Amino acid sequence: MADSPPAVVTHNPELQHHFTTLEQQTEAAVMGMWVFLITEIMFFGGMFAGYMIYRFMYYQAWLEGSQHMDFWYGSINTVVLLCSSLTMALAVRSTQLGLRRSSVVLLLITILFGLAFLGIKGVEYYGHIVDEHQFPGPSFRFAGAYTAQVEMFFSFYFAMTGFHALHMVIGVGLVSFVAYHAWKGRYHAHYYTPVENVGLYWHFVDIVWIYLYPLFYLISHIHK
Amino acid sequence: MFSNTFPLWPARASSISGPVDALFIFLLMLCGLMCIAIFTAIIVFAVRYRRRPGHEAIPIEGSNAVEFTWTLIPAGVFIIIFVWGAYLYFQERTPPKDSMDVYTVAKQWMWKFQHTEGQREINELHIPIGRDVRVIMTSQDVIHSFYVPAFRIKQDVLPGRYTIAWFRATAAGTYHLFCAEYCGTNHSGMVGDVVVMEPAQYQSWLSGGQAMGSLAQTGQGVFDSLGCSTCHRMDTQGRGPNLMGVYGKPVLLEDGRTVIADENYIRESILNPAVKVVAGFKPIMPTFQGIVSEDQVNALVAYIKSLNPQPVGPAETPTFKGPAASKADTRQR
Amino acid sequence: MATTAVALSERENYLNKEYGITSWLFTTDHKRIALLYLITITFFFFIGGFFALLIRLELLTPEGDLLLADTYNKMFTMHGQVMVFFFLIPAVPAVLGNFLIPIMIGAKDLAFPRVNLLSWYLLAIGGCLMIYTILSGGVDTGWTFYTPLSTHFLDTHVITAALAIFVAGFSSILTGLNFIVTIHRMRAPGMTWSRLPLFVWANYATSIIQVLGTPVLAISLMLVALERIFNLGIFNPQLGGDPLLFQHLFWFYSHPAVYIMILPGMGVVSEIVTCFSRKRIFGYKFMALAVIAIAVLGFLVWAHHMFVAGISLYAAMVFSLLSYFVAVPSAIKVFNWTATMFKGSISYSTPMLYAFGFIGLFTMGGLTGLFVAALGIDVHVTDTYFVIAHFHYIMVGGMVMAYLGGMHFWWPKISGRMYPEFWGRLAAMIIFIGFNLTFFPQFVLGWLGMPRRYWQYSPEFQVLNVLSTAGATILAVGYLLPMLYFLWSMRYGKAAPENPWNGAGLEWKISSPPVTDNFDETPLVTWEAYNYDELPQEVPVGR
Amino acid sequence: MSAHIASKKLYVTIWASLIGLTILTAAVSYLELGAFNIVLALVIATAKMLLVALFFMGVKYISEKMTLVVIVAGLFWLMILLILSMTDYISRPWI
Repeated sequence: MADSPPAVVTHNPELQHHFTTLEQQTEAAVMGMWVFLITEIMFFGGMFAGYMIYRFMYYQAWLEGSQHMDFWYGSINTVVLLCSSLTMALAVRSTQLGLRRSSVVLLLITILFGLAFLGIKGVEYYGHIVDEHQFPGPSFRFAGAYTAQVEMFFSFYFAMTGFHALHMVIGVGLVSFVAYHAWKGRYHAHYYTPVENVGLYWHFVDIVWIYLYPLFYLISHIHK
Repeated sequence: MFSNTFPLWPARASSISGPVDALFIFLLMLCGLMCIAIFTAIIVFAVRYRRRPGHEAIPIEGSNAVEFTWTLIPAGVFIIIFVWGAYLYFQERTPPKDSMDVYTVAKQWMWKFQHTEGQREINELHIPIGRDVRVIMTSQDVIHSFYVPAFRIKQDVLPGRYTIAWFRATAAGTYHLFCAEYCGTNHSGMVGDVVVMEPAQYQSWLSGGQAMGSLAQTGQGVFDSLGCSTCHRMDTQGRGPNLMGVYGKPVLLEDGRTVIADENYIRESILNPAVKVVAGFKPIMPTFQGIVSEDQVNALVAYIKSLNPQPVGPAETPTFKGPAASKADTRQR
Repeated sequence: MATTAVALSERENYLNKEYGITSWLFTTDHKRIALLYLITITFFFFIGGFFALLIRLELLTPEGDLLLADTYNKMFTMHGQVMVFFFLIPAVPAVLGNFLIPIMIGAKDLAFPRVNLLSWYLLAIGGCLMIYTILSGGVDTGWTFYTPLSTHFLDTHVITAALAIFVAGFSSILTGLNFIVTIHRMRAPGMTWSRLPLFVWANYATSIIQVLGTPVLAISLMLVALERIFNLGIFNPQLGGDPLLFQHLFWFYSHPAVYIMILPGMGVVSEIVTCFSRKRIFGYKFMALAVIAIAVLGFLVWAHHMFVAGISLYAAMVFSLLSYFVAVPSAIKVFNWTATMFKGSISYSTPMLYAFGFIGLFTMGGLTGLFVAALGIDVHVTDTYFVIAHFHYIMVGGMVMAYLGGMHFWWPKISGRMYPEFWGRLAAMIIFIGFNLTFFPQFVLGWLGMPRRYWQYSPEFQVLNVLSTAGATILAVGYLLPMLYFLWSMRYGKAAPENPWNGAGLEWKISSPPVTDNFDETPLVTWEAYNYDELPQEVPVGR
Repeated sequence: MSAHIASKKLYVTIWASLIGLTILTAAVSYLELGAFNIVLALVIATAKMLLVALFFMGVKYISEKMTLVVIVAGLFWLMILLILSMTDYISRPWI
């Protein structure tokens, strides 16, 4: 902070030399994470803008495409992600309280949920690509009135859920990283910023899915 | 000023070029004055207050009154420029009703024009003085841009839809036609000429061409050969809507929206028929994307437009505004 | 001066603390990273400049005779990409900003030193990809990557070029993130927001744009790459895709990017003008507000690049009106710089000459912006050389002038050596003359209707093109000079004192070159910015 | 470190509400409401987003105003992108 006196020095091994206090360091790190998350908002925002514009232009085709989404895979995945968010939040809480064992266990459960999500997503992709030939490009097959526009719908589906899945993969990696360090006992009640920041990232990826779910799976009232 | 080797002002050959030049000259004077004022101030300050023995800077913090003055006055001037520019743009973007249509297909790297009378041209466009001309354009591949500097008009040509540029030529002559949007290797070779002719000469040019039918007749041929008429019956309602007189009219769609049946709508209904289905019909029409060429689409559009009881295109009503109108326009210069 | 020269050799500083290549490649010192950036962007500046020279030489004659059409197209494409993404965007923020922001706010380093190093590596990786693109045959999409040309009609290295810019974009994002957090969290006691130098304000505003805009560019380029690799159909007109969607996304970033390129330059000029006028800045609050206003309003105007592209008539009007709003704060800045000189004590040192040049050229660039924002006129001049001239007046006349001015102003601090004043002034004059000769004729060319990106052109445009090419060669000489004498001064230059200009900022209160931690002890700021009325009137060096 | 530590019970309650809202949004998607389907779905999604952001991400407990400004700025800029680009598409058929 600009106006805080520079004198307070807690000799903490985690305090980097260019910060005056650990509090300043923590606040900087958390703020940095939030700034990073708004760049992520804009990153997905570009695709949401495209989605919105084409949905406006080709409303019927979007309904048609949505009927070929698998409602149950999408819904189950939503629940899986929400559960993972809960365990992530609890893991951060345990770290804050200095409960090493429970924080490691909760982080591991979060990883499992994340992998479950990716697994289900993989099965769903397999169905779309191999069984139904719905991947855009020369192999795209679709019987219906809006072939071209439905191909666009699937382009958005694969681009948006694909980037989301990529973020999930990165998220699983990050959670594994902090889980390892939590197991090593690096975090305690006075230093848990990495866990907190990874948690923020994880919740953000969850929020993206919270929007993707209705936009792809629920826009038509006829569900498969 | 207009020398051929070192021109400083582009030729003025359309009804809009005078008004555009007026705003340009206004801006030139305004910005020229601003430049002179600021440069003079800088030079005067730099000399007058140069560092020298015995001269000291006088501290000044700033002044809110001054700041607000030079915030609000420019803002006001900017609004005036905006309104003036927007007024011109509105004219450039809204073609008059009774215009002569030229269908244009741009492709890498060539301009193909077709008059409603049937004449085809490549990289050359003949038009008469004093007529409002609408250039209805689409691209076969990438984005191009139809640019005639002497007319002060430019309009990008997009794949997948029509864009329209319009102008009324006021001076006979041959003018540059440029592609102004980068379109690949031979972008700078995608140039041509716009030949503006006196109405009488234009008439003789028209009749001198090949003796093929009008664009609408070509369209009718395509219409019949593709079997469109089995569903789109002209006498009674078939499985598809009756196209008699549909052009320019509002159409109620299946999803409740209403659209105007303009060139773009007709075009989309041929290539992507399911996107905007007319109320009361089923999306059973197959797409003709990849089956008809851009030229054929143009012909079909011209044909459907010719089905209007009140003629719209010049093919039906060759009424020229005559030399009187063109003189009035030239006076604007 | 003699005493400081001794001090230079005795005192340990950031340059002589460690030696060896690894001490540079693994450094987390913001000052060393700034120098890494300096080397990188100078390299790319000369590559981009080389392309520019080839373009100008080709345009010497109306016929396409020096290069093949495809080669020419690659030249202007890569000139744009290299100059925009690998020189202009990192120029002032990543070199001068990196070096100065922590010092100016009284911090030991940026908030995230390792992220800062990562940013440089990302730029370097992006740069390597760009070099690979160039060497393996280049790319000819135009720097704008317009679809469907870039997605379906070209056979060149579009994907690696897009990837290069994608990676460099993340470098830019991380730099912006680092600056925002640093300026919020690392200010020294007493360094309140109203005491921040305007250079810091300008970089703060720039960082906002970098952080909020760049991701949209990243995703649009990524979608172009995916469309090429996996046949995704997001921009494909065959499927009903709208070719304008890409343009919307692209300009959502790339218009604000223009402000990424000019705002830091404005910050530099504020520092120089005050110092060499020995005056406080006229209207500090308005200057600070203006940069923030530009950063915010800059996001609302992007579609003015698309007035003839087929967007809706009414949307065009909205965007035109908003474009005029963003011109207001730019005008305020010009007026305030001019007013700052009023009743000052002005010396004509090299940095001040560049600042004069900046104000003049930026004024012309800004005023021609009024032309292109006027809808009726834009229809005629957009996609012609008028637009080329307009944005080169802003980016080269504005930003490069400011960058060079800043390099001269802070070179004593960065290197601990003085540059030769005579050569400095000479180079500034040559650049000013060369620049105007290069780009002023292009305004006329554009108004006459010569479209941009033309490999061959109509013969009546030749005289003006020859003038422009002549100017470009002068400009090239002007740009080579500073590089030569900066290099010369590193060995032979006079040792720089702590405060050669009697400057007011915190950076002038520490040794030249600074020690690794910048300050021996955290400074306590008790004065307002630009308190030149409390400093000596003399500018000791560079008279 | 004076960070706020929420209770386990609160987290579980929030999670339960999120699951509830998911079931709700899935259920109402079976109704045929025309244009309101998407509106309702987005309203519910936004409610879920707020729950996650405010409690799981702890936005409710952020004491630092600047971080809040950062978050609001992010959403504001997203709206700029969405709304301003939409103005073009909505108004194209006018004239």
